[in-house]
Amino acid sequence: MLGGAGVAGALSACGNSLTTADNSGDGRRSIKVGLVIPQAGVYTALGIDMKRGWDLWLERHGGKFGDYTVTTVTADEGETPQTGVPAVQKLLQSDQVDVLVGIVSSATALGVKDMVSAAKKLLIVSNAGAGSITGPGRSPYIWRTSFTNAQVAGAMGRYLSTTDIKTAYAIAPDYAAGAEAIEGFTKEFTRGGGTVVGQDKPPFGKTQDYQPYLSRIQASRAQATFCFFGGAESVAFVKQYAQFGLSAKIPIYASGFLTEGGVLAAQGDAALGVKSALHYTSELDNRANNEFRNAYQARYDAVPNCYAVATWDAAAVLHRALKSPIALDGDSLVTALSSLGPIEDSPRGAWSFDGQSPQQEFYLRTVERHGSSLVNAVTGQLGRFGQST
Amino acid sequence: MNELLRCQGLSRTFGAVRAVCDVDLSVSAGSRHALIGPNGAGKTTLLRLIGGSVAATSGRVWFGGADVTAWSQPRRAQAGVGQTFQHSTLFPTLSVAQNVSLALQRSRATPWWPLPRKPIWSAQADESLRALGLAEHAHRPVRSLSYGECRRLEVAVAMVRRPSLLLLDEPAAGMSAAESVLLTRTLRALPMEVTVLFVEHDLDLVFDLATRISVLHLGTVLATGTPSQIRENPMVQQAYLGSQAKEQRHVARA
Amino acid sequence: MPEWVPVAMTATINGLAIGLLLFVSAVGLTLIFGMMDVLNLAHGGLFLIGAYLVAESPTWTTFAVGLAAATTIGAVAGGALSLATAPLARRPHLDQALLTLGIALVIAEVLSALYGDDVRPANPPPGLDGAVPILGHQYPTYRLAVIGVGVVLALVFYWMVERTKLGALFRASVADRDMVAAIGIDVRFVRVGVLVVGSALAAVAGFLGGPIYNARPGLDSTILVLALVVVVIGGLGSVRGVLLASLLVGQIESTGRALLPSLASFLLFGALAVTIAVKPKGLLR
Amino acid sequence: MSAVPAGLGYARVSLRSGALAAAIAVTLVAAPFYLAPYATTTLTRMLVFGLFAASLDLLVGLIGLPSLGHAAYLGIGAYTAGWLALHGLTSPLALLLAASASALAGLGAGWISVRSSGIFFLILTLAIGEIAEQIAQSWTAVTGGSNGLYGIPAATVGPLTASDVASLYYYVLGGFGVGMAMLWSVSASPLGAALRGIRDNKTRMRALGYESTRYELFAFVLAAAVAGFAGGLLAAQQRLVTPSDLGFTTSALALFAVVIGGSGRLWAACLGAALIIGVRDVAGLTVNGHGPLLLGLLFIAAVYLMPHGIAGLPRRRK
Repeated sequence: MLGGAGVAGALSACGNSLTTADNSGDGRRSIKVGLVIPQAGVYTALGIDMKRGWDLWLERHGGKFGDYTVTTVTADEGETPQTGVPAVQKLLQSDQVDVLVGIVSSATALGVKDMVSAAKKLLIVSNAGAGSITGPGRSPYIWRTSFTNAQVAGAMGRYLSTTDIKTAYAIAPDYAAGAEAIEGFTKEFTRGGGTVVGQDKPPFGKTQDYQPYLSRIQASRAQATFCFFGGAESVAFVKQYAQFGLSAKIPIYASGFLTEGGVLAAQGDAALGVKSALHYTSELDNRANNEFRNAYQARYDAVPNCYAVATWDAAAVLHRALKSPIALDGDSLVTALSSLGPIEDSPRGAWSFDGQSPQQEFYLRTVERHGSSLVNAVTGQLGRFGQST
Repeated sequence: MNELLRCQGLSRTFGAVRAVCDVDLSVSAGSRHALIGPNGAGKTTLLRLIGGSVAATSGRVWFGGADVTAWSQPRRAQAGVGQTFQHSTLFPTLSVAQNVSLALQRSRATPWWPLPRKPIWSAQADESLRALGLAEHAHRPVRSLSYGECRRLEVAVAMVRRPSLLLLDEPAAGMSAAESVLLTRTLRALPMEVTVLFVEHDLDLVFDLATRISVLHLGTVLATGTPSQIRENPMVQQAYLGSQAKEQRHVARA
Repeated sequence: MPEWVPVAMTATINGLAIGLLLFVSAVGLTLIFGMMDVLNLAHGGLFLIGAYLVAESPTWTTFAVGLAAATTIGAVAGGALSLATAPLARRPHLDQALLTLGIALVIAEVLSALYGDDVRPANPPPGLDGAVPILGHQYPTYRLAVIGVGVVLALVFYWMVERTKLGALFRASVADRDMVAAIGIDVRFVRVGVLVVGSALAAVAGFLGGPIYNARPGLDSTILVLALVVVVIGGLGSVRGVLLASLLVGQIESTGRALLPSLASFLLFGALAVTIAVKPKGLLR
Repeated sequence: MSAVPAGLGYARVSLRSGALAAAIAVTLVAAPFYLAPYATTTLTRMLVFGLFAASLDLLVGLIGLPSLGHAAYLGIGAYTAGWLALHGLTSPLALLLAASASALAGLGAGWISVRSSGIFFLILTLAIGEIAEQIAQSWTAVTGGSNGLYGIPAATVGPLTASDVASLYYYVLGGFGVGMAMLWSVSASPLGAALRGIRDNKTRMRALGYESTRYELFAFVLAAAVAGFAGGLLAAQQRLVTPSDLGFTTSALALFAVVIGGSGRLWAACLGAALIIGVRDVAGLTVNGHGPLLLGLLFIAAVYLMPHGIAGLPRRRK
């Protein structure tokens, strides 16, 4: 670490980089990508999925974006911005990467905004779902290939309001993403004539036992429960929902993260029949996804999920942006991204950037047993939703 | 005769044990008042009740005309109650002078001053150290002092702020005969503005120094009077000065 | 019957289950602290080991084997902890806290290497995996069983600490360790014994809690904080205090959340702050 | 006033430690000239966390009260400074207001907590810290909720802006110097002497007329104020404040930085903090998520190999 870029590097703004130029002198071009994913803490499982999506894309495409040979530097995002921000800082200042990809925590994604803007580097967020990352006041250098929290919840709200269900109980953890989800759901559900008869926000990361809330849901006599949970909380919620006999009385309609990825196997039969909305499921039957799923299963002996797809697609859009050689500074890359048009060959189906975040098709998924494993079977199409809808 | 301290119906129980029980005590200003009695008579507890480090279960304490029963120990100390403890509580890593200075510092207007400044010292401090034969040891860290020197320093620290009431808990315990004489001389030389209430097993010292004596037994005051009155009180003789007394003296001198 | 009545009723019963589980988790911590002033921050790690030992769909055989394994591993870990902390006996509490926190981080890392970073589900053994109706609300049988086991363990512990010679020795050590040593009793034996029993209990609590909480990374610190709260509210080294505090915290986490959901985040630590502000040495001290 | 006797003097600064301090100061001031940018950034973070840990050492080392909720004051200071910067106040005045806000919070929390001690103090401060974090999570209008305050403008000193790596480093170094000077002053002051007395023998100090609880409260408030000052620097350094800044992990890391450093020595607390940040932010980022394992091993090794912390190492070598 000592020596490094020396006085000049330290005293100039942190945008200093020697690799931004078109390094075509010897005919070989390269790009250095910083992959920021959680490798420790509660989001580790997501980090693994994201890295798999990234690695798999590169493996299947010769490790190149266009003519650019890709070097990936991974840094541990950890659980909070306390580790996430230094990780981004290290990639920018020490590794001098050209592009950043990843980030699970919205707080981290929002927190590095100024740093990324000052460095004029492109950041492709491949998970974090806070609307404001790509909403008003956004940085032109921060794009997203995943979703927004309100988008996913809104898709479910709009669908539910078209069914016979007129009353719902909304529950999500007490933090920003939970609030965005409840808000997004409520907006669409009430617009379609539904009523949210009650809502709860259990303490985030500090709730192991949902019994008090389950009793309240039952007492509310709502026709359905809308919920937004992820990771360990989704397992606890779904299992306890079944244990307390609610799954037979009040069906769950959720943001798809509830049953996405490794948590579904952990929920087991308790998850059967849970309906959720998401922009992806491994069961999508299109050519791109069939190829993707087979490759993923062959490589990792696991079923792919939306976290892997978003990072896969981050690689895919970078590849498209670099089809023809350009400079690797943020401005050039942003210009290239702006003119991409629809991405037709994504495992999630065709999608495009609405502003700097995806406009994409949403699917109604129902947990079913296929053979020995549980899957999110496609049981409906919910239409296209963009950043702002 | 001007009364400085007065205890009325003072009691303290620890669980089921009644350490001090319904004690009435009056200490007049300028007196050298001794508390004597066998072990477990409640002498130390009574001193602590007066000093404020132990709260009374019932009863009242007046000091200088004010009811101080509800006052905290530091407040009583600020009002002029100085005290020493049976077991030395000096700061071993600090020097003799620093131990004294810490006591003096509290008399400043801003003892809590959070910025460095010149440490406080006073003529009274010099005098106290000199009187107790500690002047030439001022620079020594307390942990290098002998037991007797520590005992003397205890008294010096308690005296340095010229308290109006000085509570001494067995000040001569563990002192050599010469040190004990020095202590007696120092205490006798104290001006009459300083009243001394002390617990002591060394009866020679007690009868040498005390102008008044109270005898405690099982937490109650058996008798109070001048040394000669106490010497002649048959009840006291029976309870305390009899066969036990010789034993006690032996222990104290050992 | 107004709607909040069954809500409050089931929450109260549930609070009892959670509280008793918490008692089993925390009693070891208070024994260890009371006995030898060791603040054992690895306690949560032992709980998590126990939770990982519950099979996803246990039979009664695998359940019994798992329970025996949890007890054994916990006891062995306790013995190891007593060896590790022995050289620190005369050092400040914070050194022991630092050491046991280091051990806790290592345990978490080893568990994550063994079991991965996903949630590992655990279910009750057959016969206890159903639910019984209470006032129109279904209540899981397993949690009722936990109440039973918790009550039995609480009674056994109360009897052991208050009525047996070993318990008397323990209480004497809490009151004045040097005195016990001075009258010729080998405190080391009591010390090792308490760490072994306390750690085994933590693993057993984790095992019993597995089907409720599911094993996952991070559960160790969650449980540790809850157990610390219970121990402190109860007053250190007091079995009765820990029982009382566990039941109280169980109700706060259950009934409190059911009736005051908007304050849920503040209830636990608010209650703790109020308790210590009013009774600086815990409820029963 | 009579002549002060020998043995009453302050600890005099020896030539050797004076020279050492000067060498360290020069090394720190010159750092951006020989360090790579990310190393400078890490050092900046170490300075902030070091000042924070040293402020905690005022409690742990000076009055023997181990707080597990000290990050609350770091966070309150950081939120105050961050909020002020977002509303246009980017000058060092924001640091003072941050310190004041934390001091005020410390007054309330200290009033409740200094009456307890030992593990009760530990857990009570933990509870207050958790409540503070929860408020930061919930009071979205001011704190931005779990996403925190972001987009905080760079700190300014007159016409200068602390926006790039080096200028930010100097801004933080200046604040670090001021904060450490404040802590050192307290430690070397009559208050410091009284606090050490209370730590070692409360009964005696009370007998001398020192209202121990008030002194402890005063120290608590001062420690909170310096932590808040460090929080102001944190806001300037991260340009972001989130609830995790006042969470349990931050508090615990600071407490263990003090222990690893060797409590009672302000500089040692800084070294302990630097070691922890180094392990977490330099080594931890590149070991595929085994950062916590590294920290755990560091803690275990520190307990056995450095029984008196980093501060005890030179002593042992003699």
